[in-house]
Amino acid sequence: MTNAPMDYDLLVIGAGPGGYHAAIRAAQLGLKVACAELGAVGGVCLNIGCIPTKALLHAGETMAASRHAGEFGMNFAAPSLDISKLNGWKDGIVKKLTGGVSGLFRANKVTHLVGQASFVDAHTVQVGDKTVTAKSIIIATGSEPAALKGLDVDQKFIVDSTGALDMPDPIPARMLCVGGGVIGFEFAHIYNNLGSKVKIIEFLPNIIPGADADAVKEFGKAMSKQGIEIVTRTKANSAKVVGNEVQVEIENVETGEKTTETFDRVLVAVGRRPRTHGLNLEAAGLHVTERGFIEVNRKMQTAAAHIFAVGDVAGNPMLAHKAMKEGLVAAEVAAGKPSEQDAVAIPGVVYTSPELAWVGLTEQEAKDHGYKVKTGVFPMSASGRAMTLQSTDGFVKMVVEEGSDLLLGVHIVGPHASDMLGEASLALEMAATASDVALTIHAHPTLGEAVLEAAEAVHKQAIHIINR
Amino acid sequence: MTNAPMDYDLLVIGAGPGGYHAAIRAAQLGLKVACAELGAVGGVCLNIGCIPTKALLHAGETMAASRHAGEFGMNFAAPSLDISKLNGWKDGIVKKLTGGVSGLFRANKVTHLVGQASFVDAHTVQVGDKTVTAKSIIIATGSEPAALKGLDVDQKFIVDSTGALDMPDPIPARMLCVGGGVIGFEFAHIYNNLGSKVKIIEFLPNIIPGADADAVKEFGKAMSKQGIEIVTRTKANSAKVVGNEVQVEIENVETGEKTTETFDRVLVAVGRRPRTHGLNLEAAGLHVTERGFIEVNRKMQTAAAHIFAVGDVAGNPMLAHKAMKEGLVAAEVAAGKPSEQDAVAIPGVVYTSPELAWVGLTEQEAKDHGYKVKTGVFPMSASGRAMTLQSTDGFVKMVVEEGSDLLLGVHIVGPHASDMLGEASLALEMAATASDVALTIHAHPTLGEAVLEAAEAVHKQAIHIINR
Amino acid sequence: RSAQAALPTASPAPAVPERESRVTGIRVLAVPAARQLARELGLDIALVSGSGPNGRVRPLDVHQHMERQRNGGAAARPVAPT
Ligand SMILES: Cc1cc2nc3c(=O)[nH]c(=O)nc-3n(C[C@H](O)[C@H](O)[C@H](O)COP(=O)(O)OP(=O)(O)OC[C@H]3O[C@@H](n4cnc5c(N)ncnc54)[C@H](O)[C@@H]3O)c2cc1C
Ligand SMILES: Cc1cc2nc3c(=O)[nH]c(=O)nc-3n(C[C@H](O)[C@H](O)[C@H](O)COP(=O)(O)OP(=O)(O)OC[C@H]3O[C@@H](n4cnc5c(N)ncnc54)[C@H](O)[C@@H]3O)c2cc1C
Repeated sequence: MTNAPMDYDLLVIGAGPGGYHAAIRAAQLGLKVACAELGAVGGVCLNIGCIPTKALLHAGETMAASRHAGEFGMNFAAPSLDISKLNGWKDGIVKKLTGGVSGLFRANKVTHLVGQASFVDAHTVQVGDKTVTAKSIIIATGSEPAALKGLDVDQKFIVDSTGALDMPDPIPARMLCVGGGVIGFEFAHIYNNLGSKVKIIEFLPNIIPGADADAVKEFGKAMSKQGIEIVTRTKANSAKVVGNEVQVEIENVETGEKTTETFDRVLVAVGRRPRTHGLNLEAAGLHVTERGFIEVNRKMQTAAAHIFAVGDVAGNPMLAHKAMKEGLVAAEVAAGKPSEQDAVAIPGVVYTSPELAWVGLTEQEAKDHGYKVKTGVFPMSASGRAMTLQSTDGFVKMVVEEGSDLLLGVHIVGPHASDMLGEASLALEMAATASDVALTIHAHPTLGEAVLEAAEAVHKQAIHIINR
Repeated sequence: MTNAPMDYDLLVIGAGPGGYHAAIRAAQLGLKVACAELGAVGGVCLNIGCIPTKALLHAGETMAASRHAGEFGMNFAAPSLDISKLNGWKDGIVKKLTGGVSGLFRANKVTHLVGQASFVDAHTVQVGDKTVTAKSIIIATGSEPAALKGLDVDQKFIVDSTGALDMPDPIPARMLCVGGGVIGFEFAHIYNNLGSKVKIIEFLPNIIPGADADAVKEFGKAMSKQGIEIVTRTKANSAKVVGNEVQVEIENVETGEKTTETFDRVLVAVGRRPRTHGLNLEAAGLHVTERGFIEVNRKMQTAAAHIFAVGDVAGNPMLAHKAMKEGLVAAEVAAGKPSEQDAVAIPGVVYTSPELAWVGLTEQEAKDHGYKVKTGVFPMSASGRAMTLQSTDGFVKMVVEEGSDLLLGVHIVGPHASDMLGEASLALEMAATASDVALTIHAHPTLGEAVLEAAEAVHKQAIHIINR
Repeated sequence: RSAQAALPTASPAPAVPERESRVTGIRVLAVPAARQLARELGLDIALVSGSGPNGRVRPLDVHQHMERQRNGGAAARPVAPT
């Protein structure tokens, strides 16, 4: 590094949600910003993650809704399904959003550098065949799917989440999802609604690790009811494509019993790992942890104070909104602001129908933290609005500190659960009590009344259930 | 009145949302409670209001969704529609909910007295052929549709909101809604989705009185786009049933121009008036205001401190959640608690698709109150989640006090807008600032991100739009 | 994880600040805007006593804390400065 003026105030590496939020916020704050991206702007989230899955989920749910319409006398024949149009529609939304990010880069005067970024020294980065210098650097290189030994992804018969987004024609009759986490369940739901017979296998004793045990149980019940077969304490040892089928050896990890089952498509969704290969971190004096993450403090600074890391590469949970928040914080700190990632709670969502959505501590986590815990539960089956939406599976569960009445966590299974997270998240950040929620008028008839009633239930004063 | 012990600690008159909430809460607090109801428990809201409309709205939206599914290659033929099954399904939900209220009365030991209640003196009420005494009395007798001169409701061709709930077979080809308020628009949306050609006429210059002007404009645009014809400054002078048709004289109140148009069904939805007839209020020393309401203080007490009035009969806005809140307050005060109706904000919703939902002050109201106002607007067309839901009309508009950053009002047009009210209402009740909302992590991709972005837009720091 | 980090751990659960601001809890009970304001003023939010339920700190409490400090710190809480 010389004493020559730097090319940029800030170089962001990676244009996923973490990176593009950082780049745009830094530009808003007056910095001269470049963003290096080797692939498409928008990262995993816009291109092959959050967005295309939600598009397919909507299509699947429209199919399911047409089936349930018979209950109120609206009888649909099975629709014809133009799979290439479905894929095209999904891709169109992705294109609109990534095009939007490019437009925002231009409008905010963020220079988009095309190519793989690799550190030369702590202020110098090679991007493709260019070398650029920057006062601050934000690493936002995200993550990639973890591989599973014995299951070689061919993106046709054996797919990862990226391959699974390309809906095949015809829809596979038998689908196996290896991994009962968020991604596994979203795809299971999509394929199940579009006509596949779906089985999910999960190594751990519980699906959706990290979510509240009661909520997970309720969620699993709802998914099973829809025809998804869920098996825990089970793993896939190998998968072999034979003709147009996949033969999978499945093992019960408790009994050691092995069976071979045949599927038309197999999804491997067993987690993601941080992506730092090719970055040449050592040249900047940086290292990764045992699990491959780049360590940061609350200001998102790495061991080198002018280099930041945000998003999936900076640690769990690997979620887009965490990446966004961290991107904003890093950009603000780089611009001299006193920002910190001080979020009380990072929400999680499974965007199925019903949705599973939560924020804050699970009941068990709250107990583990030493809180004396009270809970309040209100079932969706007692919600008038849920009845009119034909979606009465689920509940709202509130975890509250006894005595102080402080809200610690909110766990929702139900229609539009993710929309109710707004209130729950704000309540946690504002250090609200259950009474604050219970005393707030909630419009009738809305699903949000279930949040109100769960808060009332904490005090044994819910109206629409018998409080015990 | 004698000095004999009273029959009840509390008598509630009317088992609508105001009344049944009051009765149950009072019982929870240990009072001996009776509730007099001349009709069905649940009142207007459960039987002929909030709930059955939402059921029909869901049916209509399912129809609309099937039409839009072609965009992603899912092609549905027009479904067959069994109207009696549709009506039956809707009635089934009503029955489940009203049965639920009866069950809650039993579980909470609330005595249900059947019959019309009429005051004998300030502590004595005749209910049917029984006379009962009570220490406290809550009047929750609700409201009924206002009539319109020249349009005689026959509940077949010319209907009020109750008649409109009975879907006719076939669906009327041409429908007129007289009155462009919430009820008019909800029915317009139902009938339009189910195949009617719908026209709405409104006397005032604006539809949905009380809502924010920008939001109303955006909402009206969305409704027009769906094929609903909206005409303001227009009134219906008369309607005449001729054969199976209704001939309506419509007058432009600005030009005085009159035309006669023909419809298959005409809905009169020009407001509601408080219901006190038959109550014999004078015997309790009570009177109604010029507009027919019973005046109350913040403890919901009438001129007689032991007699309360709640819900539609106690004043505007005539909304179920206002009635519920007031019912709880009155019950708590009757039980000796220091409760007050101190809500900062009472939300309003039009449950169409997109929905219009708001809480707090409109921009104009805020200015009229003397606030120096800043606003932040984020369009649904920039929301990834809205795109995946095929519902990008609308926006979130935040009204904020300049300087203090205090949130004053939130106005939403968009999918699931009513679900986002939870956060907005809590924010207002907790005296949150726009920064509080902007600093709270909102899950991605959710519609709630539009709330976050509107808060950021107040500070010209929204990410997904160009801030000006 | 680095010692000073108080970042999300393995699951989407809240970050848990290591320092305790009050006996019954492990969170700093302050609204987001107050936390931001304290940082802008170079103040440790944990030292500000809040006027809300459970000692919840709002921006006004932060301003009042600064005011008290300017007036000689007489009314400041007896907490050792960091
Ligand atoms: C199927 C699926 C569904 C998901 N759904 C959701 C959801 O609904 N909600 C949610 O919150 N999260 C979801 N996620 C997770 C979410 O996508 C990630 O948390 C998010 O994308 C992380 O953002 P990021 O900015 O850290 O990294 P990424 O989005 O991974 O972006 C990193 C970018 O950096 C680029 N890059 C990497 N290395 C270099 C280099 N050396 N030089 C230049 N560029 C480089 C990459 O090309 C990429 O574009 C989902 C993930 C998947 C796979
Ligand atoms: C079509 C329609 C849709 C609506 N949709 C919504 C909505 O989505 N959201 C919303 O918030 N509001 C909605 N409303 C308004 C809502 O229904 C009312 O605000 C609410 O019902 C008021 O509750 P209440 O308890 O004050 O009175 P009511 O619900 O009117 O109940 C009063 C009860 O008292 C009984 N009664 C009256 N006089 C006597 C007497 N003398 N003796 C014994 N019993 C008596 C009546 O029989 C009735 O059961 C809607 C209204 C209509 C008409």
